[in-house]
This record gives sequence, structure tokens and C-alpha cells, in this order.
Amino acid sequence: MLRYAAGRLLAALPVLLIVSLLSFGIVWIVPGDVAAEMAGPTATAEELARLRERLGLTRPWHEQLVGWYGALLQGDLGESILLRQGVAAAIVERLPVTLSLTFTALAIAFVAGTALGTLAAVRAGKAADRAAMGTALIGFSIPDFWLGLVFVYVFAVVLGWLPTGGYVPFATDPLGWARSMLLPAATLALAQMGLFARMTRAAMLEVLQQDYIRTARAKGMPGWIVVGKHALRNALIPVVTVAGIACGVLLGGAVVIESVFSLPGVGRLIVGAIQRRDYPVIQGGLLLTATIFVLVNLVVDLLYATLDPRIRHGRR
Amino acid sequence: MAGADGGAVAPAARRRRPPGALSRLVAHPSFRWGLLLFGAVALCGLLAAWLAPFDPLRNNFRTRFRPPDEVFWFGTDRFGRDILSRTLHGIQVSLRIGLGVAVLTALAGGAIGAVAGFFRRVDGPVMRLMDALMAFPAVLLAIALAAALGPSELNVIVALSIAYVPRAARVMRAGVLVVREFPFVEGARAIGASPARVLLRHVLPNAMAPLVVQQTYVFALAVLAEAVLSFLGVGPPPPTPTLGGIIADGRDFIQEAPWISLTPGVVIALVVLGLNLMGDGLRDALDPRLRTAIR
Amino acid sequence: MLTRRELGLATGATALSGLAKPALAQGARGTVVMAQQAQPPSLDAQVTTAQASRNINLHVYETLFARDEAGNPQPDLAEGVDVSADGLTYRFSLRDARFHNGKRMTSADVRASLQRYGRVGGSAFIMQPVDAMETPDARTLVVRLKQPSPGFIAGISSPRAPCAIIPEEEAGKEASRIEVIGTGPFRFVEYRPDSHVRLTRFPEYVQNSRYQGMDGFAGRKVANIENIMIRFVPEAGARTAGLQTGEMQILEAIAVPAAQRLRNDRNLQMHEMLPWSFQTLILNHVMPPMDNPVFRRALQAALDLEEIMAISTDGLYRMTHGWQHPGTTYFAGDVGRQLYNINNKDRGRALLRESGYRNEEIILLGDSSFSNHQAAIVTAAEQLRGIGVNVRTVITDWPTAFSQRTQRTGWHMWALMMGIEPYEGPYGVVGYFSGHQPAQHQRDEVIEDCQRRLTTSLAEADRKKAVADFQARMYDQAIAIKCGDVGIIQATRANVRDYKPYRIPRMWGISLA
Amino acid sequence: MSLISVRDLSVAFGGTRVLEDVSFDIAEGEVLGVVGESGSGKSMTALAIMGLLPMGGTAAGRIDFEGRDVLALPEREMQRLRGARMAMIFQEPMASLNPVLTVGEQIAEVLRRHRGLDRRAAHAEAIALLKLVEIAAAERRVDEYPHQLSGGMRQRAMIAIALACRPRLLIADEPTTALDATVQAGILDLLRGLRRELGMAVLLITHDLGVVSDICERVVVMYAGRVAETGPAAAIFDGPAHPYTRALLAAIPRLEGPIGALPAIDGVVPAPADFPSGCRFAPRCAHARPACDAAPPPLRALPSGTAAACIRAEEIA
Repeated sequence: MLRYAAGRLLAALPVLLIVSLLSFGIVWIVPGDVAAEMAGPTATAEELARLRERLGLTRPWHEQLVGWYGALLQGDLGESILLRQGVAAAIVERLPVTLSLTFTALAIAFVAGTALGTLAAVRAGKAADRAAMGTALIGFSIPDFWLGLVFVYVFAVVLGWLPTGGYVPFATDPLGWARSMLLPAATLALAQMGLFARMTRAAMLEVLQQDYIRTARAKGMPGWIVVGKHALRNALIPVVTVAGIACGVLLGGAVVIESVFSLPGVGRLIVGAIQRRDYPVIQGGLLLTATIFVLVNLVVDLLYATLDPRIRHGRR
Repeated sequence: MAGADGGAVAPAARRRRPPGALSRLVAHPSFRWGLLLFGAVALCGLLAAWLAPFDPLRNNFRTRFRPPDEVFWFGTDRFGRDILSRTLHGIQVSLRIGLGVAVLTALAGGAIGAVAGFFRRVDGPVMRLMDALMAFPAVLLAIALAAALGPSELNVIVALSIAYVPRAARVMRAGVLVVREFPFVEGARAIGASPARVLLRHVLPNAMAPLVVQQTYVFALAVLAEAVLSFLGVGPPPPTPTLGGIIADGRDFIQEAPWISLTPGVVIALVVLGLNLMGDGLRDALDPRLRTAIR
Repeated sequence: MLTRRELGLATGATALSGLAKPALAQGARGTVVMAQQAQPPSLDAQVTTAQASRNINLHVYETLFARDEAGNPQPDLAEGVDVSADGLTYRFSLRDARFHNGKRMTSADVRASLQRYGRVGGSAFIMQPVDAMETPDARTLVVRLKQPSPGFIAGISSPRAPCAIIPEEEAGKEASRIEVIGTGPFRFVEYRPDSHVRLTRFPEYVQNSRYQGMDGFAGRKVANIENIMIRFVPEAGARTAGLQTGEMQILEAIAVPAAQRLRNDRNLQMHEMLPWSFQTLILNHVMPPMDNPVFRRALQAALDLEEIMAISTDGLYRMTHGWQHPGTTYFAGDVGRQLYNINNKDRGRALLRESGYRNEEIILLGDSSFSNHQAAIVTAAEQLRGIGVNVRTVITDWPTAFSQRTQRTGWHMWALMMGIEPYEGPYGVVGYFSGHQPAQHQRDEVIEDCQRRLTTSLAEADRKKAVADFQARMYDQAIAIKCGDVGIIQATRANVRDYKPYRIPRMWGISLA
Repeated sequence: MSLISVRDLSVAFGGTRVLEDVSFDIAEGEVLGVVGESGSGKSMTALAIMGLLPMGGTAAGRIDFEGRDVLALPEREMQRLRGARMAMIFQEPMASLNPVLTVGEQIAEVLRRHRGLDRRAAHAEAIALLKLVEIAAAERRVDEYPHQLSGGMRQRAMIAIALACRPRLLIADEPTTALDATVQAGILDLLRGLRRELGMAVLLITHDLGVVSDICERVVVMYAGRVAETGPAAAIFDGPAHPYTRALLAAIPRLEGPIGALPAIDGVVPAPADFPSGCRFAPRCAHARPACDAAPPPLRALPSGTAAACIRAEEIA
């Protein structure tokens, strides 16, 4: 198992190298620079030139590339021009927000999705199946940020149940954290819930046809154990494999949701950096996000192995 | 199934010779519904020039923020432009983007995937590059690229295509890996056909089905992604009407003028729903094995 | 001629004007949450001209002189200034003030701050005339100028990129590298990017005892609020929602339609500020055919400015031609008025023909970051298309548009809101169209002359004449197009007492019910 | 007094009847063999008894088990019977074991469910059961997953699951078909020994007439969803009365090895939708007469000691 993990990690290294090159490259084709943000709308061209000089934006790109990789090898992602802090620190500071959001959403999507999919599979062809699958389809057909705007209006403004946005750290106020996470996570989860529901249904239908399900029933197991224990554990195997991909999708989706709900997360950091041309943050942020994605997929692989003993024992 | 006697259970209809993919597709209920939904919306978009009651770009500050009435069926925006007309034209632009991305990723991703799957020597490096692209959340990558390339319809297509190419490449590669082991491919090789010919004539046609299915979903994803890009201000530049752009126009007035965002939002949902239903139908008709591998 | 009488000791006048009522130093309590769209690019007040920074920084930092309610300079950290008859020597006497690190402010801190401003300041040009600075004692600073510079006090009192007074130890640091330490009524606590800035009352704040009440950015600042939270909420809808639910008490700006809807909500109060800024269309004179004044006049004649204003401001605007706000010192009256908002398509077409326009592509540059800019460009584009101009609209994000506009090619017309500059007076406005790299990219000798007269004439009448000549030239040559005055609406919860709208939402003087 | 008594059992899927008028009894401790080609309805009969018909299937008739009609029992009651009073093992041991649960867990959950054992006791009992079915190193195997066991061991594990609660009736649906020949014998020996030891009745479904002659006391021969012939094993082998039974026996020169195709008779078992209205074997029967097509012939007791569903049984014999 450990060797397997190490092997996968090693295989990820070239990917990360390419990722870092791409991160750096993107920045170099983006027009405009951070001086525009810093100087303000009515700054004159002269003021701007002075600012650029001071910020070191006039150095040639190869010089900056060498500097960037040099620092990177020492674990230094550089420093944000606008935030008065290191890129790594800026990201680490926001990571709890994005991880809270992503994983709450993942949990909601996974639990609700598999429940919906299981229900649909067990009641295949019946009205409940159609209702569940209809919900799933509609779930990933609605643009999430749009839904977020509607949710804020309904649940925060009209009903007043939940805050309109903002983040409350878990450590300060767990309940406040939950309240601040509910709307954005639910919004973000909806599309992936639909996906999980569809996958679960398909996998479940296949599993329910399997002989071991008949065995379980022949043993006198009640329906909920047959479905919940014997069938679901098998049906979840393919579902879990897409959880890794879903995680990437959620990380991407978090970008917009963080804006809609004013959450100070990594997505908004990077989008803000792109919009304001805070180059070190764009580079470091993209690199780190991609790394997280790679790591999450590694974890999913390991989880997959836990779920399916056949993989764990190197057979199949 | 019912054990050794299972065959006896099957209803008679299923035992007839399986019908062709096309008739299976047409008979598929979700495909029909999807086609109906998507077709209806797409037709509206195609006929926008005739259907739209007003010029989608024409400002009129005397008709700003009109709620839906008999003149402006879906109200007007802050420029006094007719939401119905903008939405109809927006469908056209958004679908063009979606289709553009679907086709471009199919071509690029298909080619990359086919080459990687068929010529094992390049497989490693090519797929590592794809993995790297895939490691960026697609939306984030598209935002960065769209900002880099500058705002235009074409650049949005290019940015989204780059973001979605790895998926297409992976699907194609997986298909090619399976097909290249088929006996007739071995046969073609044995009689000395060139690798390119084997790939193009024998492998590709048989490995296409999953990609076709996949691209339906990519089409849908791209329509959604356009909306996200427009929302974040890196979509096709105003005043071009796009579905996402109209939503973005109305975002600040969700409470005061909900009709601005509501109309295109519903249309996007219908388009994506239709495409997904069509994709499901295609998947079942073209390749039943794909049932579990959605997207 | 500037004298101490003019600039200093204006306490009486302010008190009489009745703008401010005496603020009582009660026990401070409560937390006010203010929401704004953008986050500050820097908390180094000197370096940035961004409104997002100003909203925060002017609670933390103070300047020698500051603008009063009417926009005129008043002593703030200075008790007053003696200006020599030749206009070359400024002797500032400093009032008692304490930095947030506990240190007393001395003339050395002031000198170091002004020197730094000349190096990194957002409007560093205001320090250009300075020849030398001396500190005869801890409470006195003497500034010697190379040549008379009647705009000097206006410059150092401007909130554009405030010439903030910081401790001498910080003044050696690079832009944005300083610790956030000022002398203001509120002390900086923390900055969470994309989330909030937190300020807290500075208990040892030394109030300016020369005043009775608050007055613009000057006056007596009394902090009745213990904590301030400034939240960055990008979505306008979310800010409005937050105000409605009571999560936020003050909005820097609320969308006009939302304000109209909520006008009668008894829990809320809307505060209209008009004029807030100019909406302008900057023209690039080096890109043909924009180099041809006749072509520019065609645009000037054809545009329906009222439509541009109505749409881009969502209805909160005023049709005013002046490049200075009416009622201010340098307002030039009817100069140029007959060329403002002509809105005559036929005349536009005729001028277009006269200019020899041959359907060249005209690029209209806008940005999606400021919705007014975008709306103004989109509306103008539509109008120009109507008279047969071959228009291409380019809407990018702010840095791209901004970087593009500093280029000499690639754009013809660019939408810009000028807020703080007209508020400052004439210097920023005239300066924007003159100098080595004027906004229109082509020096206009008449405007250069106006600029020179404005910045060096010791007589106010001469300076007024310069501004009037500038305005005449702007219209006559269609240098740039002023569309009109833009208003904004600040919003507060009803429990915020004694709130008075100003260029930033001011947290001193207010209290929570 | 029979343990189970099946009377006029019919199973239909929609309008298609796949099983018709099947009747037989099994006494306490008796071994009944059910033989027939694929599609004859053997497995469907077993599943009907267990109450595990595939989706859409409905059963009619009576199945009295220990004095209760299982067809009329609510699902909850059936769950109490299944795995406890009646148990079943299947053809494919690999597919029939849940790949993601340990063997021990799959045995233990039956014990916990029906015998109310706690987790620890159930685990210990699972080991005992694995020993009972003669699995070596049971203590280790109990925590292994099905894919770690050999084919024969898997079927032994299945048997352990089935026997966990000492059922009165064990239904074995082709328990050895999927196994190697060498392993088959071992499994059969085990079954035979356990039956003697535990005194349970067995319903053994098989292709293999050799197995039938080896361990079955009575035999039911099925064809196309109906009983063709039934009787004591000895009588069936000595004097088969139904032409189908005769064909079956003729197809194997020696009384061992599975039935492949039936070289003696052309054709295959018809699909349920195409069942003829008269004797279902008639289209393939060398002795068929027009009268055979009139109606399905009833089972008739014959002097040979068997009962056969053939109107010409006496003539042919």
C-alpha cells in the first residue's frame, strides 16, 4: 500500500513540473499588469511607469523565470504584490475556506447523490426513479452561480434563515461556520449531486443484478441491509473514482461560488489575482490548486483500494 | 439473472435481432425529449433574426428596467434592451460557443488521444501533458486563458477547448486502446497496412462512439462554462448577447429586475438539460457499455 | 495670494456653516460593518489612489491639511500655515498628535512622510516644487519651494492618494511595505484579503480641539464606535442583501435601482451624493482619424450624452458641462456649454463627411470591472453606429483596458469616471490632459499653457482664467467628452446615527442606536 | 409427513408462463434431484420456493413448508425463513459471494441475524463453520476476501453460509457445475456427509445424472416448465417411462458426466413464449402422435413405480 502510494506520488512529479511551467507561461501572455490596480483609474502614464519600475515589473521574463524556479525549489512561492504577504501564506490562509466549501459540497453531493441514485435504482422504472433522476438531471443543468444568487435572495433576504455570505472560521464558531457554509456548499453541490446520483443508479442497477445480491437475500437479509450493505459498497466503487474528478470540478466551481457568497477562498484569490494581475499569486495559486488536485486523486486512488479488496491485494 | 434458466425469462421482444443504432436512438425516450428541448431552443436561436421583436443591441433609456408586459414579454435590462430579443440572439452565440468547443475538443482531443493510444511511444509524454492540463480546474484554467487571450467569442472557444481537451483525449485514448487489440486490427497490420492507415481506417471508426457521447456532454459543459466566464467578466465582450452575459447583466438587479437573469438562466438550464438527455440517449444507443461511465 | 488668513484658522467659519454639530465624546461601543465592492490594493495610504483603499486609510491616517465638507483645504495635523508673500516658504505649525504605536508626532515624522511621498506617492508630482524642508523645532516644519506653487496646499490636502503622515521609522520603507500606523481616530487591526479589514478605536487619539464638529476629512473626529469591520463583497446584490438582513450597516454604494426599491424601508436610509464624479469619454488623438478635430467634433455633436448618463448611472445623474463642479471656486460658468450634449445626428453626419471619414474602424475601449464604464462605452458605440461610424467595441477587464489605454495605438475612445480629481479642484483635471503623457496622447499647447498658468499664478483670478480657458479648449477642440455628473447613493441601517454621506463613509461622529 | 410440499406451482412473467403445474414433495432428510436441460424451469422452481423470483415474476399454487404456505407469507416472514429454515447455494461461487466483504463477515451476518449472536460469537462460529466445511486454516481464511480463495473453497464457504443456521431444507442449484472435476467430487462428498450429519432435506438441481444416481433418493425430471416424470431414483434409472427421460438417459453412455446437447433428439428446449399447447416435448419426440398436441398430458402413476406426463408411456415402454 505504502509503495503503491509512493509510486503514484513519484508519477505525479512530471505532471507537477508541466503544471508549474504552464502556470508561469499563462502569466506571460496575460496583457496588463498589477500597476493598473495599484495606481487607480485616473493615474497618468507617468505615474504608472514609475510604479512599474518600483514594483520590478520591468525585469525581462527569463530573469523572472529563473528567479521564480530558484525560489520555488527552496519552497518559496514568492510574494504577492497587493496583499502584503507571501503567496504560500496567502493560500494557506484561504485554504480552510476553500476546503470547507469543497468538502462540505462534496459530502452533500456524495450523500445526497448516492441516496438519490440508490433510491432510483431500487425503484427502477417507477415514479420515484423518474423523480430522482429528473432531479439529478435538473441539478446539473442549472448554472450554479445563478442558483446561488437566487438562493441568497430566497434563504437570506426573504426568509432570513442564513447569512448572505462571508466566512466564519470553524474554530471561532462551529455553528456559524455551518451556517455560513450551508448555502454555498449546497449551491456548489447540486451539479455534482446529480452526477453522483446518475452514477450510483447505473452502478447500483448493475450490482443489484449480481449473484451475491441474490445470495444476501437467500440468507434472509432484510432489504435495507441488502441494499445498504451488500449492494451499496460495491456500487460505490466506481462512484468513488469520480469523486476525485468531482473534487476538481468543485474546486473550479468554488471560484464562482466564492464570489457570489463573498467567501475569502483560494478560488477568489486566484481569480482576483488574474483580474488584478498579481502575477506571483496567479502562478503560485494555479500551481498549488493543481497540486491539490493531484493529491486528492492520489487519496481517491488509495480510498478506492480500501473499498475494493481486489485492488488492495493486487489482483483484478 | 435467473441462473441457468435465465434466457427463458427475457420477454420475446428483446430476443429479436438488435435494431440499428439509429433506430435505437430515435426510439430512446430521453433522446427524444432531449432532442425536442434542445431542438426547440436551438431553432429559436437560429431564427433569432426573424423571431426577435427588437434589435438586441438597441439601447433605449426610456424603457430601462421594464418588467415583462405585452410589448416586452420578458422585460428589459438597464440599457432598455428587450430581454427576449437578447436571449434569442444569446442562444445563437452561446450555442455557437458550445458547438465550437465540442467540435474543437473532439478534433484536438480525438487526435491527441488517438495518437497516444495507438503509438505507445508518445503515450507517456502526451498523456502527462494532458494530466497536467487536467490538474487545473477547468473553469480556473479557462478564466486564466480567457483573460490572457483577451475577450472575444473565438478566444472563449479556444480557452474552453484547451481546458476540456484532456477529457476528450482520455476518452479517445481509452477507446483506441481497446480497439487496437481487436483481431481485425491485427489482421490489417498483418497484411502490411501502414500504421497511419490502420489507425485511420480501422481503429478510429470503431473507437469513435464514446467520444461522440462525451462531446454531447462537453457541449453542455461549455454552455455552462461560457456563463461562468461571462459572469466573471471574461466572456465574449458586451454588448454581444450571450446567455451567460445576460445573466451577468442582471446579477446586480436580482431583486429589482429578476426577469433579466431569470430568462437566460432558464434557457441555459433547458439547453443543458436537452443536451444531457440527448447524451444519455446516444450513450445507450451507441455504446451500452458506457452506461456506468458518465462524462 | 495665499495667506494664513485664507487657509488657516478656519474654525470659526466651519462652526458657523452649521455643517457639523458638536460631537459628544460618549463611551464608545459597538461594531459597525461597512461593505464595499473592491478590496484595497494597498493599505499604504500614500501610494494608491484607489477608492477601496481610501475608504479604509482615511480612518487610520491623517494629513497636514484635509478637505472640508465643501472640498476646501483645512488644517488637520497642522494648526495652520504661514505662507510667505513670494509664495515660496510654507511654515507649518503642528498640533499635538499621537501615532498608533504610542509615539508623539514630531516635525521629523512629517518631513520624512513628505519626502517619502515625493518618492512613492500616488500624486508624487505635488512634491516636485519642493526645494527643501527644515524642522526648526518639534512642532514646526518649514517647506521651501523652488517656484511659486499655489496648488501645493490643495495637493497635500487631497484625499486622492493622501499625503499621510506616518512615523519617521516607517517612512524609509518602500511602497506598501510599511506597518499600518497613522494618527487617525481608528487603529488598524487586521487585513484578511478578500474578506475584511478590521479597525478599532484608538483610545489615545488626540482630537483636533480647534473644531467643534466633523467637517469633511478635517474637523473634530470623535470615535463613538469601538470596532469597524470593512467587508469586501464583490456582488452588488449580496451587499444589498446584507444591508437588508442587517449583517451590514453601511454600504459604500448601493445600486440605484436597489436604492429606489428600498427608499421607503424604515430600517434603512439612503444618502444621495450628487455630484460624485464625472463620466468622461477620453479620446486618443494620435490614432487617425481621431487626430482630426473635425472628426472629434462629429462625435461631440452626434452623441446623446443624456442617454449615456441615464443608462450608465441607472438614472442618478446631472447634465452639467463644466470640467469643475458648479458652486466650486474654479467653476467656469457657461464656457463651452453650447458644445455640450448637442445630440444632433445630422450635424454629426455632416461633420463626419467634412472630416473625410472613410469608414475606418473606430475602437471603443471599455472595461467590465466598472459597470459605468462598460455601460457608457456600449451606449456610445450604439449611438455612433447610428450615424455610420464603423465601431468596434472592446470590453476587457480593468488591467487590460488600462494598459491598452496607456498605449498610443489600439484604441480611439475610452470611458473613464473621474471622481476624486474634480473634487480635488482643477489641478488633477487639467493635469490629466497635460504634461509629458497627457491622456489624449497628444500635447495640446493651449492646454499646456493653461496648466502652467494654473500651477504657477499666484493670483486666484489668473488661475480661474486658466481653468476657464482650459474648459473652452476642451470643448472647442473636442479634446475629450464630458458626459455629465454621476451620483452615488450610500446606504445605512436606520440604527446608524448622525451619518453624513461624504466621499468615503466616515465612521467618526456616528454612533449605533 | 413431508417437509415441503409443492402443489401446482406456476410462475409467470407478465403473460408468459415459464413454469406450470409443478408438484412434488420432499420428506424430512430426503434428497430430491431435479434434472433437466437449460430452460426447463429447474432454477425457477428453486427460486419460487425461496421467494426470490426475479423482478416481475409471480408464482401461483401452493408451497407448504413446515406447514405454512410460503407463497402467502409476507416478505418479512420469508426473511425469517430464508437462511434459517431453508437455505440455498448457487452455481457460481465466485459471483455468489460479495467481493467486498470477508468470508467470515458473510457467514457471521447470518448468525447475527437469525441466531442473534453478537459480533464476537458470530465470528467464532463462522470459524467453526469453515472447519465444518473442511476449509484448512479456517482462522486465517475467515478474514480473507472471496477473491483470495480457490473455487472449491469458495463453494465450501457458500455451503458454510447456507448451513450456518442448520436449515431443514437446503436447495443446491448446480453446486458443482462451475468447478473442476476433481473439486466437484470433494464438494459432493461434503454435501453428502453434512446431510447425514445434520439430517436436513436437500433439493439438488443438476445437469448431472451421475450425481443424481449417486446421492438422490427421488428424482423430478423437468422439461419446458413442466414435470415430465417423477419417481424414486432407482425406478427412474431402471425404467424411464417418459420419452424425454429416456432420451436423457440415452445421451450418456455411462452414468456420469454432464449432459451436453442431446444427440439422440434434435432441437432445443423452446422458449416460454413458444411453448406448444399440448405436450411440450412433442415437437422433438419420435413417438409423437396428433393426440399429443391436444392438451398437456397430466402426470400418471405407472406400474414401473414412476409417474410420467406422457399419454403413450405404456406403449413406448
